[in-house]
Amino acid sequence: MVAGVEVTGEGLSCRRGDRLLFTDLSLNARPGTLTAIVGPNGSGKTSLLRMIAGLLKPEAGTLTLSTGGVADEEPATLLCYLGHHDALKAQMTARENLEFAARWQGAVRDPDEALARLGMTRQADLPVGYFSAGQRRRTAFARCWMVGRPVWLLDEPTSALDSAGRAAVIDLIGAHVADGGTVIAATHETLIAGAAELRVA
Amino acid sequence: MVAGVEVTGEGLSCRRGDRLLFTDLSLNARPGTLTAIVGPNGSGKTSLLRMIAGLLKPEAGTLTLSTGGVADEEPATLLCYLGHHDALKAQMTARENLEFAARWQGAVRDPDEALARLGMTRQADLPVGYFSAGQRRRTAFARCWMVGRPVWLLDEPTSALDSAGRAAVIDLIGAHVADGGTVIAATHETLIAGAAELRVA
Amino acid sequence: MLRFANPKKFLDLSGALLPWLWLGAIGLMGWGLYAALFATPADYQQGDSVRIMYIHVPSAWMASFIYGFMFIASVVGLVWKHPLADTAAKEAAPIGACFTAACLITGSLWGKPTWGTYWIWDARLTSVLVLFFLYLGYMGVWAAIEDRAKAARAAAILCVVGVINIPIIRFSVEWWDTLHQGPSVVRFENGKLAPSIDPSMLWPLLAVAVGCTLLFFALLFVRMRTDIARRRIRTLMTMKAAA
Amino acid sequence: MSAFLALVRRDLLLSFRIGGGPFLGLAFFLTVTAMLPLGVGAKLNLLGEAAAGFLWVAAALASLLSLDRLFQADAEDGSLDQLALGALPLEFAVLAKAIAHWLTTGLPLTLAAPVLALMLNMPEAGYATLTLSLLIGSPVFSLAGAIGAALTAGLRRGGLLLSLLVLPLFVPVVVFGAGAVSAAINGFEPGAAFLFLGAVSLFSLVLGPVAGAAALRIHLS
Amino acid sequence: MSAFLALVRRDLLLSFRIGGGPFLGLAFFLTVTAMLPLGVGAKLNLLGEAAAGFLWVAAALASLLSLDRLFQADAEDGSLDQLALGALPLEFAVLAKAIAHWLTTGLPLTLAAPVLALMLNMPEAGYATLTLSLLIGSPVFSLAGAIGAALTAGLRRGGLLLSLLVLPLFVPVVVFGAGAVSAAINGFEPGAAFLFLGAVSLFSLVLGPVAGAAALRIHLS
Ligand code: HEM
Ligand SMILES: Nc1ncnc2c1ncn2[C@@H]1O[C@H](COP(=O)(O)OP(=O)(O)OP(=O)(O)O)[C@@H](O)[C@H]1O
Ligand SMILES: Nc1ncnc2c1ncn2[C@@H]1O[C@H](COP(=O)(O)OP(=O)(O)OP(=O)(O)O)[C@@H](O)[C@H]1O
Ligand SMILES: [Mg+2]
Ligand SMILES: [Mg+2]
Repeated sequence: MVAGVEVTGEGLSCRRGDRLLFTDLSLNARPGTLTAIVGPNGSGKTSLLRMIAGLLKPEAGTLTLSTGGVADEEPATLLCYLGHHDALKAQMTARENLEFAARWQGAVRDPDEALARLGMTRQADLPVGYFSAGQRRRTAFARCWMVGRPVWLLDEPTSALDSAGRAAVIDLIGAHVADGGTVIAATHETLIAGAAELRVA
Repeated sequence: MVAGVEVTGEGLSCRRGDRLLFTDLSLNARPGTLTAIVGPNGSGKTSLLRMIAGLLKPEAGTLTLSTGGVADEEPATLLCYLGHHDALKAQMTARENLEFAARWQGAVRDPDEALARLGMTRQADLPVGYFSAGQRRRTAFARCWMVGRPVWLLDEPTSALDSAGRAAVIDLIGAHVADGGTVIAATHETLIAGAAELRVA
Repeated sequence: MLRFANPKKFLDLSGALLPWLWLGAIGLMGWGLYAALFATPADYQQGDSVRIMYIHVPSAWMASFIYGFMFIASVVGLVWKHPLADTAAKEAAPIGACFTAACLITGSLWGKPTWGTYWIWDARLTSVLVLFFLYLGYMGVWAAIEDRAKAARAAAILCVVGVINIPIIRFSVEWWDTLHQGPSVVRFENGKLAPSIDPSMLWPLLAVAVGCTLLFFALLFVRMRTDIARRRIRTLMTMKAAA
Repeated sequence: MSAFLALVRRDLLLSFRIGGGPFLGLAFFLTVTAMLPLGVGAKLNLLGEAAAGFLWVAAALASLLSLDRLFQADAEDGSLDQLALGALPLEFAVLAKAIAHWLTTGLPLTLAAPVLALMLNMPEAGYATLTLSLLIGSPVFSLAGAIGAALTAGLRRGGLLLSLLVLPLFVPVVVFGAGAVSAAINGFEPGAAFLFLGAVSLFSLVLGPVAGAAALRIHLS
Repeated sequence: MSAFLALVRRDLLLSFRIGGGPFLGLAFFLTVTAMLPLGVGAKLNLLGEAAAGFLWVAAALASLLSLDRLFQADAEDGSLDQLALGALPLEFAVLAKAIAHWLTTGLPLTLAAPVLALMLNMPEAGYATLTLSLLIGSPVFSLAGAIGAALTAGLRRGGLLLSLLVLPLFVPVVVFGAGAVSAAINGFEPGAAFLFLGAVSLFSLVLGPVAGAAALRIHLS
């Protein structure tokens, strides 16, 4: 059981350049739920996720991560973020990439187990530069699972994945949610039936 | 009506590192058809596409592009390739990117029209570095359509696209096929019902 | 040339030649060095340090010669896609690097008594150093690319491009005024090649030089045979793994 | 601490695998020392007097020209986001990356300095001072340089801005560093110059990470 | 032709937007010339004699240190594939990119050379020769350098290899270039050196694109 963290946003608005992507957006993601951010291309899904991760300042509004009703001081250490970019170093092997992440962000699970869960055992010692698009994505998701923080922010987690990879990812998301985790995912497809939908535009 | 180009491969095999990805693969893509390359992650779909594009040498086997039964001398100028990477320069605007491609590869259509077809008119003068994942993908596909060569090699053309973008892409693929073009696409989803399937592993 | 294309023929031929190569190399170098160290007189200016010449000059010649050999092998490999030529170029490089290093080391040891310094940035010295780097770079390309065919092509391109350094080494003494000796073993005189050092020094020098050449081919053949054997083992292992 | 060292290690590993790590730095300095006398003409005594100056300028240049990639690769592939979400504040990430940068540019030069000085015919009295001054002073190039690199990561005109920003920080270090060596050669005490270099180095040890992290945060959002 | 020019233009545009184009090159050379006298200690006459050598070495280094990115950015973002599928053979792509590289490194130096020479107190007799020799010789750094850049694009230890590979090609140019200027200063005719520089330049104009494209093709597959 992971610590239940609730993500609350109120009156959020986001500006990129001179354009307001969205205004007065509210969100509430409780522990044990999956929230899907939906909207057309360029509507601000990625921007919203980055905002929650603390990587982008909201133009207006407030964002809090709270455990048991108490707002957290260091939100950055409560969450993991899987962006469009896989954030893997092409010159390092999959295992080396994960081992570094385990050191830098801390980890609750073993890198090898994480890779195995996504069917990447055979490629663990290959430099990521040789990977196919799907293998890369699997490795990036494996990192997220390995780090195992309560809040997962996922930007199109299943892109480039084949059906087996997609099933594995959806499985692990489901398990995390069942375990009391909070998952917020931006996606163009249905990940888990019954996910709450948050429309950005 | 574009010149009908037939793509034929016989006994192809592909080696990456010391692994054989596939052996003795044959393919035949006739003008006016869409061939979908399917297979799990890392099975060699991208590699096959690059091989057809002439970017990767087959370990064994032959590949020919022929117009009206006559093998072509310069296959590189008959095809366009949309890879996993969008091949867009972040510091240039969408229009500048397309204008360069039009000069370098030649083009049968107008950059602005191509951007318009994919709903990117409003972003045409924004540097690609600011684009969302879907906007980038749209721009890359727009380049392919603008260049307008007979053979299209598409690697997951609809990845990161919303439903409108996907519809636009499938539409343009359909039109090209109807027009006598040859489309070979690697993908994890059904693009057009009735596409021939080529399984790589 | 192409008759020796397949490794089998090469293995047979090199196997038959190797004993003679070793014999010739050891014999010539043995006699040459003996004559150089004990039988020839010391130089009236340089004293005994002149004896370094019998190593220095042949290794300087070998450094260029082996590069030239690699150049030809690379061209053959590029044009005729001949795997044996690639192997030859690849295996020659470390030997060439060793001769170059020997030339640099003996040269700077010789420099101390004659010029009063181990090293100066003179054009010939620098261009030999650069040749040494070129060998290292060539070996580096082979080491950096895992795919053998790709590595062979890349290294061959590098070798072909780098060959311009050879005339530069040869003529650097004439183009730039330097401390280093001009060609003084053989010279063109009245349109004829004429030796310009005493025969008692010339013969041992030539013997060592020819001996070094034979030594090079002996080492090269051994290395190539090892490489061929190593690759065979690899193929067998992968076949076994696949089965 | 283990997180911090892990990042230093990662950057070193990457620099090894991409460029050959400290050996690239060494090759660069060897190149400089090989080309200089040839270009200048082997007027040995002339070279020797100026050697310390050359080496210091070369160190500054090598840092300057490799700094622009310090954060850029991480920014492009999304790693910067992950660095910002680590267990340590971003300041430590900047410090770790600057240290790794120094280990592959400043340190190899420092260690090779006596050999290079020998090759450039520098008077022997200056060897120790040269090495010591480089050891104390060259971290500034990586630490203060990190501020510029962070400010310009992903910005348009990054490279140009970078030179303009870090140059004023580099020049005094070069002047005092080379000054210390020529003082030692001429028989003076280089003490004051060492004090200055040490002070600047300590100052940039604090300022670099703090200002660098602040600059990166702007860029992230 | 229009395709060729389009690629030159694109690379220039990118270099402008990323690094300030030729101005980055200028800033670099100004930095060097500003630092050198400070580092060497203002022994002006000593500087003046060696000025041509410094400028030539600086030109070689500036090219060397920017060459490793020549094809790498294109290889990483997939643009290299598109370049290979153009209407022109890959040779022209290499040539166009080398030209753009020269326009942002070699050319600004050539144009600024008289000013820099003045700053370094070079005897006036050498100005014209310096400028002309740079104009003729500096393209080699970009053209021959492109071979090294293509050979090492995407390789492990690429950076280190690159320096090893291009150094042998650069050294003779530096020597002859600097030699020409010092000949002119001392009242000799620099004609032979010009001939050599011109020959090498023409040679690399052909060899660079051909060998560079061959090397790129290896990496593509
Ligand atoms: C590290 C220092 C040195 C290097 C790299 C070097 C390099 C070379 C090279 C490359 C050659 C062959 C030239 C050719 O093929 O035409 C050569 C030949 C020769 N070197 Fe050196 N050398 C060095 C030091 C010296 C010294 C100190 C001496 C004695 C004063 C010396 C005397 C000679 C002589 C007599 C020859 C034969 C010249 C000829 O007939 O071609 N070298 N050296
Ligand atoms: N400096 C800028 N000026 C103008 N617009 C900008 C700027 N930076 C970003 N944008 C715009 O902000 C939006 C970014 O949206 P974001 O990446 O959050 O979209 P998204 O919903 O994730 O889309 P996708 O489904 O394609 O991933 C885009 O429309 C982009 O054009
Ligand atoms: N040097 C190498 N050594 C070993 N394996 C390699 C090497 N380079 C590539 N590979 C392997 O080759 C395969 C590349 O496959 P490719 O990119 O064609 O897959 P794909 O079918 O397009 O997959 P995806 O659906 O994920 O895009 C991967 O399994 C990868 O691990
Ligand atoms: Mg997005
Ligand atoms: Mg793929």
